[in-house]
Amino acid sequence: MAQITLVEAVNLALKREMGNDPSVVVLGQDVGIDGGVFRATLGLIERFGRERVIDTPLAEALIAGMSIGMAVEGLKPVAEIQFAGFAYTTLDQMLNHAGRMRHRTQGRLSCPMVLRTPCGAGIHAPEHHSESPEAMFAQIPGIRVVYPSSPRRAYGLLLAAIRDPDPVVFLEPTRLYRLFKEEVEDDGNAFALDTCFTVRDGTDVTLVSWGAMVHDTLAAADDLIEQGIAAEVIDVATLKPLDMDTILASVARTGRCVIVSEAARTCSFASEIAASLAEEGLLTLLAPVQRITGYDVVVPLPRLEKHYLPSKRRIIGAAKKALEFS
Amino acid sequence: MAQITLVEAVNLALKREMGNDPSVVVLGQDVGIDGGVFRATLGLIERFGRERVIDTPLAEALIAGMSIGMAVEGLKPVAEIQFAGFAYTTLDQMLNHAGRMRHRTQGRLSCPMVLRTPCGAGIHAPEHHSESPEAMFAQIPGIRVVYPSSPRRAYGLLLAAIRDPDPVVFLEPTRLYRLFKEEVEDDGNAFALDTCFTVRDGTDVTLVSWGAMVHDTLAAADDLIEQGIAAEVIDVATLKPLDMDTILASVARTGRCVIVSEAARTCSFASEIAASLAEEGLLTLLAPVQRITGYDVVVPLPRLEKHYLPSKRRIIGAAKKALEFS
Amino acid sequence: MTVIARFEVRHSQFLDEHGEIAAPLPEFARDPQNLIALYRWMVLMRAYDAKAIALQRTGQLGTFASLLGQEAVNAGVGSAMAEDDVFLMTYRENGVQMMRGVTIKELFLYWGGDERGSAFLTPRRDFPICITIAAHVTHAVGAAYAMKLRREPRVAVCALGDGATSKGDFHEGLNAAGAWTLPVVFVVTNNQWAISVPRGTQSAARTLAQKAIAAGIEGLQVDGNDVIAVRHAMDQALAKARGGGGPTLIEALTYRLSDHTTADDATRYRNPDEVAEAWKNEPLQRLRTHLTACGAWDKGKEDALLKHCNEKVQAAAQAYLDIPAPAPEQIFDHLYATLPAALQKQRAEALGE
Amino acid sequence: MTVIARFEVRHSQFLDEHGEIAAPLPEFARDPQNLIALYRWMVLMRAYDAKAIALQRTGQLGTFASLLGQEAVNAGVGSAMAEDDVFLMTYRENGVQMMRGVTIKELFLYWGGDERGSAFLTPRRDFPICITIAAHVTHAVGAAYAMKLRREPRVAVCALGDGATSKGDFHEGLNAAGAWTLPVVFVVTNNQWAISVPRGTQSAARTLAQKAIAAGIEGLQVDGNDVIAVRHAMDQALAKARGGGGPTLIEALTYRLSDHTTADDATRYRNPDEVAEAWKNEPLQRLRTHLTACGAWDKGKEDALLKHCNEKVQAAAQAYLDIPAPAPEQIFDHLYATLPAALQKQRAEALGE
Ligand SMILES: Cc1ncc(C[n+]2csc(CCOP(=O)(O)OP(=O)(O)O)c2C)c(N)n1
Ligand SMILES: Cc1ncc(C[n+]2csc(CCOP(=O)(O)OP(=O)(O)O)c2C)c(N)n1
Ligand SMILES: [Mg+2]
Ligand SMILES: [Mg+2]
Repeated sequence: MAQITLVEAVNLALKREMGNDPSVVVLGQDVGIDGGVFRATLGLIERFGRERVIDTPLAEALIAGMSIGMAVEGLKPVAEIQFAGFAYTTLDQMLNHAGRMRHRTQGRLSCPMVLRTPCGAGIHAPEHHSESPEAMFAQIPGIRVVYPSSPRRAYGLLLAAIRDPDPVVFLEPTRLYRLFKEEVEDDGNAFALDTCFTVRDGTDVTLVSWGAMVHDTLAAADDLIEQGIAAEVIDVATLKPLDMDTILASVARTGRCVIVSEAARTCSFASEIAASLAEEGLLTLLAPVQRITGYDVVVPLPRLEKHYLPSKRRIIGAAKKALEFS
Repeated sequence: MAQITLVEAVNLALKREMGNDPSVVVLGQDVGIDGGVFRATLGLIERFGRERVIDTPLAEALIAGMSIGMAVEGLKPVAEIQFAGFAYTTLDQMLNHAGRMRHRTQGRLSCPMVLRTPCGAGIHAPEHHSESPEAMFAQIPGIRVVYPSSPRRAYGLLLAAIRDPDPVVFLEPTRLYRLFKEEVEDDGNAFALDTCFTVRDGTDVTLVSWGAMVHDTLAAADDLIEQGIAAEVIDVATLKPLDMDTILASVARTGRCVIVSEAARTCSFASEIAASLAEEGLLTLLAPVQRITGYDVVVPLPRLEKHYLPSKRRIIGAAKKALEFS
Repeated sequence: MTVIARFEVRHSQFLDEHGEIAAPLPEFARDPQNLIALYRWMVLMRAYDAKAIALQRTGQLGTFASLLGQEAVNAGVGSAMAEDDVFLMTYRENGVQMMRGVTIKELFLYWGGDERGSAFLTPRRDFPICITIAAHVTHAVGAAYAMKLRREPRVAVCALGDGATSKGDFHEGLNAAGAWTLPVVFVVTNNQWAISVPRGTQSAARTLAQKAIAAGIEGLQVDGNDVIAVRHAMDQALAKARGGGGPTLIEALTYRLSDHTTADDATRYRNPDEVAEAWKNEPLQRLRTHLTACGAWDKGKEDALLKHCNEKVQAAAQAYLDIPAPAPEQIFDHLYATLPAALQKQRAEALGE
Repeated sequence: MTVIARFEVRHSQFLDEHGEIAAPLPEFARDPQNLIALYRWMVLMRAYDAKAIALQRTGQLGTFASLLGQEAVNAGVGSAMAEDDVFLMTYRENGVQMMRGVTIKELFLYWGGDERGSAFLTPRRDFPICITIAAHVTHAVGAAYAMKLRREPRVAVCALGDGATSKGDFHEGLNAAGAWTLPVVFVVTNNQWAISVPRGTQSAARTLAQKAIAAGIEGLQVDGNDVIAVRHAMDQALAKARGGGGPTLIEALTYRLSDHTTADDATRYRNPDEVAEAWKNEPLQRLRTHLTACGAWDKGKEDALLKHCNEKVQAAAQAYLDIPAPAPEQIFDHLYATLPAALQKQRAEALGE
């Protein structure tokens, strides 16, 4: 077992599955000899050749659309969109075609593809390189949205995504790509695609998060415990379909919930969870739900991005506020 | 004062504002001699000429992108996307450019454009012609989203949208285009772009809706009153920025809220409102919030669409259920 | 200024609009029986089209897009393709679909607003009708990539309209097909109109065939009302693709004799003289003239064929009308391979209604 | 088969890579003073570029995209445009921006991750740098439409890369510009690479100039390391556009001598021999050779110029570093003309932090 980073775990899962299954192909901009701008596809072209590791022309709608064509024709394409800010041009294909192929043909055809893209702010990147588009994808019927926050989860969930018979959007937190290492066994075991991870147990308040913010949330939980507050932390990870049961069960115990996400607030995935709580968990809530999210502004350029990202302080403040109600 | 339909009201506002302001231009597919597939732009080309009423090539990203270019250069483009199902390819331009132009240049440039598109199911249209994409647009910082549900509101809100100095996405419910007429005075008066309309007063439960579903909601309220239940009905109409105050004030009085929308549920605008209630209105809620929405499925082809659209029965059921709590 | 590249666009026609031979016929067209086979399909398409419009006008079908006038393009494409090639189409290629094995009943189901109309098993791997213009061009590229990767002698054939050539996906797909020398044939059915927008408003390009030059691939124009020209160009393009020679773009010049769809009224924007002129050029008459001149066709055969086609279409219509409505919960079917728990709840909600 | 259309792509060069005159010089280039003015800009661009990279390497600037090797394209475009034309650019046209009045301090601000870097007032109507590849091609079409509608003798100039020509927006914009005969000039800076993807992988088209044929507009190729060729082609294209003659696409052949950005390491994917070869062809040397041969330039002038440019860039860097950080609440500024109530709450939330 090796200690590896999240981006290495992505790479490991890709290698594993390309080795297992000759129908898996990888495509995108610079995924070949360059190994991807984040090196997620490093070494693949040497091992699996130019035909299965495909540098595409600079065209994201093409990347999504041809993945659909490949998937319908029996391949299992894993497409990389270089940054999430360039993924909006794939929405049309994902929504109007990928998510519909199976239903539209009543099961005659299907679309087992994965669309991977690095997401999120906090790496001092230029404009359009810090986006969090999970809610746009999560709106699409017929697809799955996955967003791991650790090397192990990245490995197990990416294997699951590639093996899944339906289209999966796989979001990778750039801020965590190299932030820390974890032991990941290359055992080929896939995780379930519809179960949240409870990453810390607690009884006082439920903190729900996904992607890079899981780490700030865990850090907040560390601080809170020192102040005598035991926070339960849930990493949603598989956003769509959403495992609301795990969240509801936790909130039933704690009575309090703070949802932490860096995406702008309006119609975000944080809103979705808060809405489900208002609908299904209201009677167990002892305090208002709080969304600690990015503001409804353009993700700022590097100089101000830290003022946009939810801070540990905001998370702690929200948890404490939740506990003021009784 | 004339009795006119919603689509005629759109047409009236376009005529009015093109007459008022020579910088207003209309562009889109078939908006010229054909007058638009729904006839929203009827008669404009005859009155204002081919240079201001522009039949574009078949390219939606172009329509959005060139509108941005026009707006920055001082025109006020009002673009039509033929059906909302073809508007997903405009998201990239609206999010990465329209919504950012002013902020990105710190006020040096701006983007006063309107993107109009017919929305919603219920007219037995082919695939992709019945979409409800309001939440995708509502996620975008820097833009406004407006969705009228009556001829009068369509007229006043469209005038406001065209005059607004920032980009506005203007969604028009096809199901209501010709469903009923209303007296609309062509007085050139614009409505405010950030105030919900309380279209029916009531004390027992708050029903919140927008677009075509406002009418089913009103019909449900009619039935409810016969059963002794007084529902307050709010037409959100200006979705983004959202006037949550009006909704919160109503729910503070009724203690109960049902949100009715035909869009698929996950990360929908219904979720946004429910989330805000969970956050800001929890202490006034006497019953769980309910989202009566489309299911998280592909909008069905005509033969099954009625099973997808929230029915009056479902709305009534939800209102009654809300009242069972005490 | 040095000239560093030169390009030409060629046009091909074998039967002119009077049914006269304009160029030496290709091999297959020298046997009238082959042409009669094509003609029979074209007549069936027209009968189908008329029936579909009749059903729509009487409220028994949803919005329908007629292929009137485009029978030669359909027959040329449909007859040239091999069974295990893959077809990616718009709403105006029902003729090709029929020839590939989709039943007329299934086509009516589709236009009747029933998903089961795209559930046809023959041709097993053909894509469903693509309504969002040009999106399927990129699907064709992906499908062709898969074929090439697996070293299969198969071809993806992608049909689209003149309007579709203005769209970004068209360009992205064409360019990629060229870059990878993929086995794909793009058929641009230039019927002169995209709803109310005439071909000249769509682009300043003199021909649509020349769009291929941007992608570095071969482009040519054919008389799309001459089934021999369409079929011949398809034969060559398919052979080239199968042999590893890469993509071809074929612009087939024809005319949309009908309204855009049954929801459209073309008299609002189109000169009736232009339509009358176009009728003189329609594809069935010209082929019939030629076959008659060859002595291979006569009034008796024509009448029998019309009767046969009408009966066939009528029977299909009846079979369509007899199919029970789909169950409401079908809206949840096949959305995922296995319905996720979250959706099972919603399905129960819907059934509870 | 009849040939129905023919096209040619031409290439132009005035100064070859040895600084020798390859074709009779256009009028403006016969006066060495004009060329010296261009040369001075090119040297300033190179000094700026070196400073930006130094700032980035020392943690004082964000990711930076170098224009090393592309100075001639920048100078040719920047010098040809009129003040009230509009420029729409990528991240690799900082040279044009300088020539149009954007200060070096503002450019550093931009790359320093500060929105105020796009708030420049001169040139008032130029668009901000477009990072999403090719999206600005459609903006250029809209801007040009506005100019044409108002009968202004202005032109929109849109610069993009070789990689950008694969994108749908490029095609949609180009086609529309042709359809409406708009006053717009597209400059495709073909620097042979799109990050790690070489030009040949991007498209099977022999030239990128021929992409214009698909749109029915004029396309030509110039030696992009020959500032005279770039400037001359721009002069002609701008005059044509101003005169109502419509759009032109200019492919400028050059080479990206640097890494893609400071976040990239081109040695991973690019042969050093190719880069060494390209250095022989770089644009400053060739112009200097020519000017020296004309007797208009010498070592003394060169040294003085280098000193001047370095000082200028140094002063700008200092001015940039001295600017106080923006206030946190700036993230809410100018999002809308007037901040909506809903956002005022969020702003208060942020300030409360
Ligand atoms: C992306 C997209 N935009 C708009 C439409 C609406 N629409 C349907 S058909 C059509 C015209 C298509 O013209 P063309 O490609 O020439 O095909 P034809 O209808 O002539 O066969 C339009 C604009 C659509 N279906 N998809
Ligand atoms: C739509 C989009 N996709 C991907 C990227 C990431 N990216 C930035 S630059 C670049 C390559 C651009 O190549 P080219 O157009 O040749 O311009 P150059 O960098 O050579 O100047 C890519 C893929 C982007 N900025 N926008
Ligand atoms: Mg057409
Ligand atoms: Mg390049």
